[in-house]
Amino acid sequence: MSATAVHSLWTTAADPIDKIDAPKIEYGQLAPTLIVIGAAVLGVLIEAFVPRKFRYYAQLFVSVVALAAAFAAVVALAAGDYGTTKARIAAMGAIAVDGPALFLQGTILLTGLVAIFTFAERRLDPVAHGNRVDSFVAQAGAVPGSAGEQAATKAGFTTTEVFPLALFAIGGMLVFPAANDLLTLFIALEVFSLPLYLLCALARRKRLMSQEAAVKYFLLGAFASAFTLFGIALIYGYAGSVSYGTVAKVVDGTITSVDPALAGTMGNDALLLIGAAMIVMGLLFKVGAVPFHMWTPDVYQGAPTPVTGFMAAATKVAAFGALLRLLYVVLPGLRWDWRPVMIGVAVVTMLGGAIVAITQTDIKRLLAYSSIAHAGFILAGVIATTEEGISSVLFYLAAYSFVTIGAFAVVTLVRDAGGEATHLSKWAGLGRRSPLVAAVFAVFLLAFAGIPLTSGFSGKFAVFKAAADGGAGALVVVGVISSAIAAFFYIRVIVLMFFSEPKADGPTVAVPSPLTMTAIGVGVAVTLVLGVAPQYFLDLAGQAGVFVR
Amino acid sequence: MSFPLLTATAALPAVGAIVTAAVPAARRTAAKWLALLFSVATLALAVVVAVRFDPDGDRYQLTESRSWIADFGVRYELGVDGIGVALIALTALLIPFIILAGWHDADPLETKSSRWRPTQGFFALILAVEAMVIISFEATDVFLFYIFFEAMLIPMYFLIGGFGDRAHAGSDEKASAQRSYAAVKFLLYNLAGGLIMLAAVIGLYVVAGNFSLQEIAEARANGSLDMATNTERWLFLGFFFAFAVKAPLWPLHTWLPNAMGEATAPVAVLITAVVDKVGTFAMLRFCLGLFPEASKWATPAILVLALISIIYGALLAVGQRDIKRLVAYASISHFGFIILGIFAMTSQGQSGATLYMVNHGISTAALMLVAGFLISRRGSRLIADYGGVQKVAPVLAGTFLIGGLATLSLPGLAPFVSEFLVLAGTFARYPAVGIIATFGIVLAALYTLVLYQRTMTGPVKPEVASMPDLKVRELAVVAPLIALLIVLGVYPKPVTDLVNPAVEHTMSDVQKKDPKPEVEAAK
Amino acid sequence: MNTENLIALLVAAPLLGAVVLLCGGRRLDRVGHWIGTLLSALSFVIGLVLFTDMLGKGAEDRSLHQHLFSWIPVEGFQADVAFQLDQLSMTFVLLISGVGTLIHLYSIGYMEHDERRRRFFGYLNLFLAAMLLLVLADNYLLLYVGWEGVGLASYLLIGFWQHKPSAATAAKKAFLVNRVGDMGLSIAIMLMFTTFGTFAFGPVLEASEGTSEGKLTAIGLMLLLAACGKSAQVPLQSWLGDAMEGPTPVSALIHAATMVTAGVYLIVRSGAIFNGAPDAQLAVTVVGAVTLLFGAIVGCAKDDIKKALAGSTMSQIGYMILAAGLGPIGYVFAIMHLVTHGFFKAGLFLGAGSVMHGMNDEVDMRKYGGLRKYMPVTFVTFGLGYLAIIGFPGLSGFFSKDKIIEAAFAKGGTEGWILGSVALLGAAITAYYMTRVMLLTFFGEERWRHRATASPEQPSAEPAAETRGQHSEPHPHESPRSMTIPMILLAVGSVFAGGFFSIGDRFTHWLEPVTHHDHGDSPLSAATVTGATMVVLVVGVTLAWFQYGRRPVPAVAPRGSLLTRAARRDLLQDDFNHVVLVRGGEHLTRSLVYVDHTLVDGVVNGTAASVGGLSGRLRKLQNGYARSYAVSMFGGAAVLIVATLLMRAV
Amino acid sequence: MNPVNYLYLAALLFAIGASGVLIRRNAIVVFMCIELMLNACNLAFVAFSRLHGNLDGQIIAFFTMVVAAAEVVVGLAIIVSLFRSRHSASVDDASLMKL
Repeated sequence: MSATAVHSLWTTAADPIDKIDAPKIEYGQLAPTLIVIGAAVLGVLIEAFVPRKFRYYAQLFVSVVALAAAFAAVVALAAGDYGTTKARIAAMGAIAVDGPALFLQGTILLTGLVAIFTFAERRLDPVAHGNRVDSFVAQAGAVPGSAGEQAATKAGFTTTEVFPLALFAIGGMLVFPAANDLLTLFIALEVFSLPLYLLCALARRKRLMSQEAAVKYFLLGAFASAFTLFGIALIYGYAGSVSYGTVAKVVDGTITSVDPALAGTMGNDALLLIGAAMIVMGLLFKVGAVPFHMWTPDVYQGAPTPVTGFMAAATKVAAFGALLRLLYVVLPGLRWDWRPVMIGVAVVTMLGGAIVAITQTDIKRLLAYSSIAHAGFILAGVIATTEEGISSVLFYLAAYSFVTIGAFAVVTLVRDAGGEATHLSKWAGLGRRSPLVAAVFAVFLLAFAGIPLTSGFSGKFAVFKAAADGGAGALVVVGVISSAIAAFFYIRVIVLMFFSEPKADGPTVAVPSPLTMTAIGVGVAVTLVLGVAPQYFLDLAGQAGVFVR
Repeated sequence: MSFPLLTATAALPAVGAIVTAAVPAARRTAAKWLALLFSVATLALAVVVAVRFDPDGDRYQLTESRSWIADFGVRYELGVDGIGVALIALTALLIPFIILAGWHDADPLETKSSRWRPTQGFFALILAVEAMVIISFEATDVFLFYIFFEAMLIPMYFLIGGFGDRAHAGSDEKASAQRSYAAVKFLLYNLAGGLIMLAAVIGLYVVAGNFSLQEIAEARANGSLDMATNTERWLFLGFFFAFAVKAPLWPLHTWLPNAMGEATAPVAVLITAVVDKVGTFAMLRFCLGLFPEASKWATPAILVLALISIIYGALLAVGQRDIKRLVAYASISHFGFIILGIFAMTSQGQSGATLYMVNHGISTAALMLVAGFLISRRGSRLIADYGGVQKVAPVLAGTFLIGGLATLSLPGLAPFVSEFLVLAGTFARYPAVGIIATFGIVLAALYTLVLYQRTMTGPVKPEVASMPDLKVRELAVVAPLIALLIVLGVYPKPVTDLVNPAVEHTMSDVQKKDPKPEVEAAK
Repeated sequence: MNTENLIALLVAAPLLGAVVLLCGGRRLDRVGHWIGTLLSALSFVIGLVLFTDMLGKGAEDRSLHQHLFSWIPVEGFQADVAFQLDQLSMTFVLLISGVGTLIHLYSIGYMEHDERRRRFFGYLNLFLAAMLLLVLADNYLLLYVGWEGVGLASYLLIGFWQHKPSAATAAKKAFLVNRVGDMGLSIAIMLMFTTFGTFAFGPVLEASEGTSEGKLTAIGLMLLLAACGKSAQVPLQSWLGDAMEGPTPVSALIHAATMVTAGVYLIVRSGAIFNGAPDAQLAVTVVGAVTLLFGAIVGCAKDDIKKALAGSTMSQIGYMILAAGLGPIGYVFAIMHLVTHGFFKAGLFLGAGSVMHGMNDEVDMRKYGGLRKYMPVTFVTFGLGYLAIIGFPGLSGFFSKDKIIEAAFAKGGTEGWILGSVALLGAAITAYYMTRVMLLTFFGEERWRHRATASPEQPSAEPAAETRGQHSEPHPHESPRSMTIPMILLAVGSVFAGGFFSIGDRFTHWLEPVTHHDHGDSPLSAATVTGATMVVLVVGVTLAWFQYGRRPVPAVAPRGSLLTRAARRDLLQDDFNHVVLVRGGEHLTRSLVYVDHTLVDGVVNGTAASVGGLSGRLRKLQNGYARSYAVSMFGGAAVLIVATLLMRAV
Repeated sequence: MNPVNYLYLAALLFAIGASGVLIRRNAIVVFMCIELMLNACNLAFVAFSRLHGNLDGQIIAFFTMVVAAAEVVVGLAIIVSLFRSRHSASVDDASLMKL
């Protein structure tokens, strides 16, 4: 390129500008996100100024209200046809407000709300020094087992920071699937990842494992996001812009490059393909697809169970939303390049998750692998590359997230001296001890296994149907096979709970407060409703199945 | 819209299940009576259905249709033809006896905590199964059928795994281990079949765009929907595989002996006499109805498998040491006959097959339940542990013998009619197959009589010396079944009249005509 | 009133008896046997009424028909419950109900000490009902019902003393062997169904005129198989000997007089089919000929009196089958011999029963001897029966058997000669073994004295024996009247029946409308045949007398020639079955059980196991080291990128 | 000098960082390597921005720095707490959870 052009660039940039026209922000349409982020900031202030004994209630209040309000905002937007006819790109092209975005934001907010309930649960752990405690460490800074920790516990400290952290994460997740340029995508990614890293480290019991989980999650997450960022860089290099719309145009050749002069040198598909692959890789890491899944079991196991549930549910929703938008809005032109690759990923994910799960001995790890297998199923829907594919994925995500959060909520109830009894052998004969809890968990497992009359079946059917319609019949067959394999280990747990004799030193089932009860109740309700009468929600997802461009 | 009779018939036991399950732990007996009450009420409804059904009327009657999941092209469509009515009647008829026979099977052992309520669960599950079976006999929407075809597995699974008979009192650990193995095997086999069917169901949707049996059949008839030959074959195989697992057809049969061996006798009856019938029923309704060409294409292979099932099942029955496993293998042999009749594609064969489903249900129930009473007395399933029972318990022995004679389809008892129809129907089109199948009747005599001889005759074993004869409750279970066997053996006309028109329809589905007798052919 | 409505009652009466007796419970124990006897008598009376009524009519419109209801109506397959009573059926009805009633009577005394007598009579009635159904049915499928029904009854009665393993086994064996025959019958019916579209006697027999010989032969052979099973013909004869485990009246009624002759009925009834299928007929005659020798030879070797008689039954039925195989020449004589045989063989068995009754149920003839003065009635009746069966001039057997031998020659050609001479030889052997029985039982020294009757290696046959003093010297005595009267009546029958039938060919004319009859042109004159018969008869008797009359009889049978030993073992037929079928079957089933467990089940379990193993190995990858996770991510990314590029490249 | 070389340099740095992550045990070092990768990205952005002659790339670079800073805060917090409870910052020692 010529030096003069560069010179002019500098000079124009250097010229004094008499007036700056303020950026135009549609606050109304961004309300959900803004409310949540605002509440998070408020939460931080509460930590700073509210006396310790009130913080818990204040935080709980703020988060619940915020999430409820945000959800109301989403509903209002959807009612205002922002999901369909008035779908638009807001915030100077940074954020899209359209069907998928609203649907997923709604899902995330509800999941988050339920998750907050499980966060706030204080009846499960035995009362320590006369004050109820939740499942988070008294003082994150204190060394496990040290005098400091005991002091903190005695003093009744609790890490109420988890609430603002969760809110920040939710805020990021709300933006993630709505992001309409690569930079926003990256920032959103970090905004919801970093709080999650921290939340993982805050378990009250088994702190070493918790910290280890955090370290692994953090390092690998950062590693992945580095890849994503480099991918973004390459795409930027290819298209000269990070805005979805522009990149898409460049990809399918409607415009060669923002700067015609550079088309010759820069319109290089290698950049595009490698960049796309690296971004997709970052997203696949978040959804936990093979071979980027290996963090999942360790982190799910180590993190505090409420956090695990939250992660497993909400992160998947957000990440798949982003993935959908990326593939459907930015890279439809590359369909014939990425489709076969994604099919490969989907296959190994479905089979890998199902097969490895068979030999798991820890309930949380088991659920982790099952979540991997499910990621594979959802990918099958993503690959359909049809509008039906989008809506089926949306539906599946909604169905799946509630089953997951409910299942992990049940896990928090089964406890023994060492806290939650997550080893499968401990669950033997649970059905004899407390039939209700076991039955509820069985319902969730059957939903995971995709037995008819549960949401799992509706979702699986929708996704497979979309895939078959989209011409990926082979994927359906593989999906069916891996479902058969997966069925085996869900059944194994049920056998364990109902048909094997209870152990003498078996765990007890703690009676939770209404908070967790609500969480579980919502989970069961959604599971059954979406299983028996899914039509309304299918319609919802169907209407929401169009991206704005 | 008129009163939804079919929905009611299916819903009543479902309600019963919920009610029964809700009975508090202490009120065990109340739960039993409730369950019995509901099952009898269902029987009454089933009778109403049978009465309201006009054999010479439309193919599907008492139809109901509501939209359900539009996105999947799924409608809530019910309707029965003669075959469906017969099988619904069978189901509704057997369940009360099953409940009555299992009256004490689920009384909790003292070790269980008070919150564990096996009795309520047991009867609730039985009713749940009944509901699902009935609705899958009624469904004319493939998806609706599939849902309950699959969902049915769960309660069955708990029935098998949760309530094994108290046969081996000694090694409880080992017993429960075997039990859960059997239950898991049952579930995985059927689930695998079901999932493969799911793939086919989805494929069907992709091809046909909806799930309505009638619409698809019409569309195929008037050519507005033409499947590629291979597509049709693949879909057919997907469906048939699931049904063949359920039926069960050799070589997919191995779950049945375990399941029937480990489950309590009433549950075993529930499996083989009721639930498995859904498989054969579905072959008749869905395989032939949706994929006539593919059915004809696959017929030779299926006939061979059916033959193998007949002979193989019978031979293995001869080789069994365990009474219940013996009955299980006998059932495998009988299912071979049923499938043979279905795919012989003659009206005698298919009427026979349908009749066979009913008769086999009743006869196996009779034999198995008596066997259950026997086992509960001695606490062992091994044939070798018995001997000379007829000396101490003549009535038990007598009923057992009659059950056995029904199993070997003695003329005058119901199964003979159906078996001969199947054989004749098969012979008419495939003489060789018919003849080979006829060997089955000799083997049937072998395993039945050997069983009877080893258990009932000979010198009285000390362990059985003090064995009481049938109690009133038990007699109340067996006597009606035996009476029914005789009545249907002497005067099957009511059932055949019910079935014949429906069979004509299936015959027209596959566009097959009965082969003409030579003498007429000559003229 | 029109009489055909009575037909159903013929079956209904004993059926009612069976139901009442079997379901009645203990309270009927005292009167049960009378109920049974009366009902069987009732059906005999009805039979007589119908008979007289039939005699009143012209020869052609004697055939009655009663349609009860449509049994199995299916498209193209119509089976009715309908009866047909013509001269042939009539003959059987009278024989069955008549002899049946007598034997009921006899059993009252014979089973007196058995606490399960009520059930015994229930079974007997059940048998009568089934047998009458068999002969009255107007189509083959309904006949099949009766056919299996008598099989069931005989199963129950052979195994009546179920506590004896031998009895239970014998019963099972009888049923199974019969089932093999039944296979034949059902296949025959299917063939008729495919050929004629129906299996009612009328249409089938009419249509069979114009049907291809091949089809008819096939049907004929299948029917023959059925007949072999039921009538204990080679190769399915093995069950009859063991069937003697049953109480003696059962042997008399079922395994001598009636059931075992069902095969003959079937063949004669299906005459039209066989007429159209010479090959099938030949097969029938061969079977008959072989069996009559087989049975005779076996009969010579047995020391068990009932088994000896069983052998003789086999052989006599062989005669009938032979005759039936001869076609229109023989049908009538087959039936005639059947009837006369019904009389004298029943009589002989009852006699044997009476002997056993007096001898603590000892069955070994070598432990009898000189009984004539202890049980005169038995001796006389038995003697008459003996004379009748060996064909002593003037008695029944003489006429019937003689006719059959004639007919055999009349078949003409070499076949005729062979069959005829076989029949003659049979007559000789008959004379021999029957004389043997006679001598061993009623003449010679009283071998039962000074000897515990029940020798340990031969456990006493019947439980009643335990009540009467065992291991003590028996006190031979005449049986009660209830037993002797039937014997006398039967003796009368066996003396006069033959003559009565033959004079003026009554029987021939009687049956002709049904079976048709033609006199073949015999190469030998009737006189010659009769003469020859007489000669062989004398030879047989004298031989026997030399062997058993003159010399004292050893208490334990001498080793004897190879043939004798073989004959004692039913000519090794059972051993063959045992080795080939039983052993072979056991091995087959065992190996199949193994296969089912290892192979069929193994495949599935194997798959499951391998998936599990794979899982175990993949699991190892999850080694807990963050860096190795990073490696997999890095590798994954690399693969992703390369794959994407490749997609573009290709 | 051909600006494309900056891209090669960026790629090189990224590769170095990545391999560092794979090779080094010490959590801190691993983390630094990740930072290096981020900076490689920055270089790429700036280079591209220069090539395209628009400022987006450079602005993104600033964002990246902020994000990196945030990551440092969170990361160090976690790593330090791990170090304090284990007295070791080796990522290989942190392998309680496996299989």
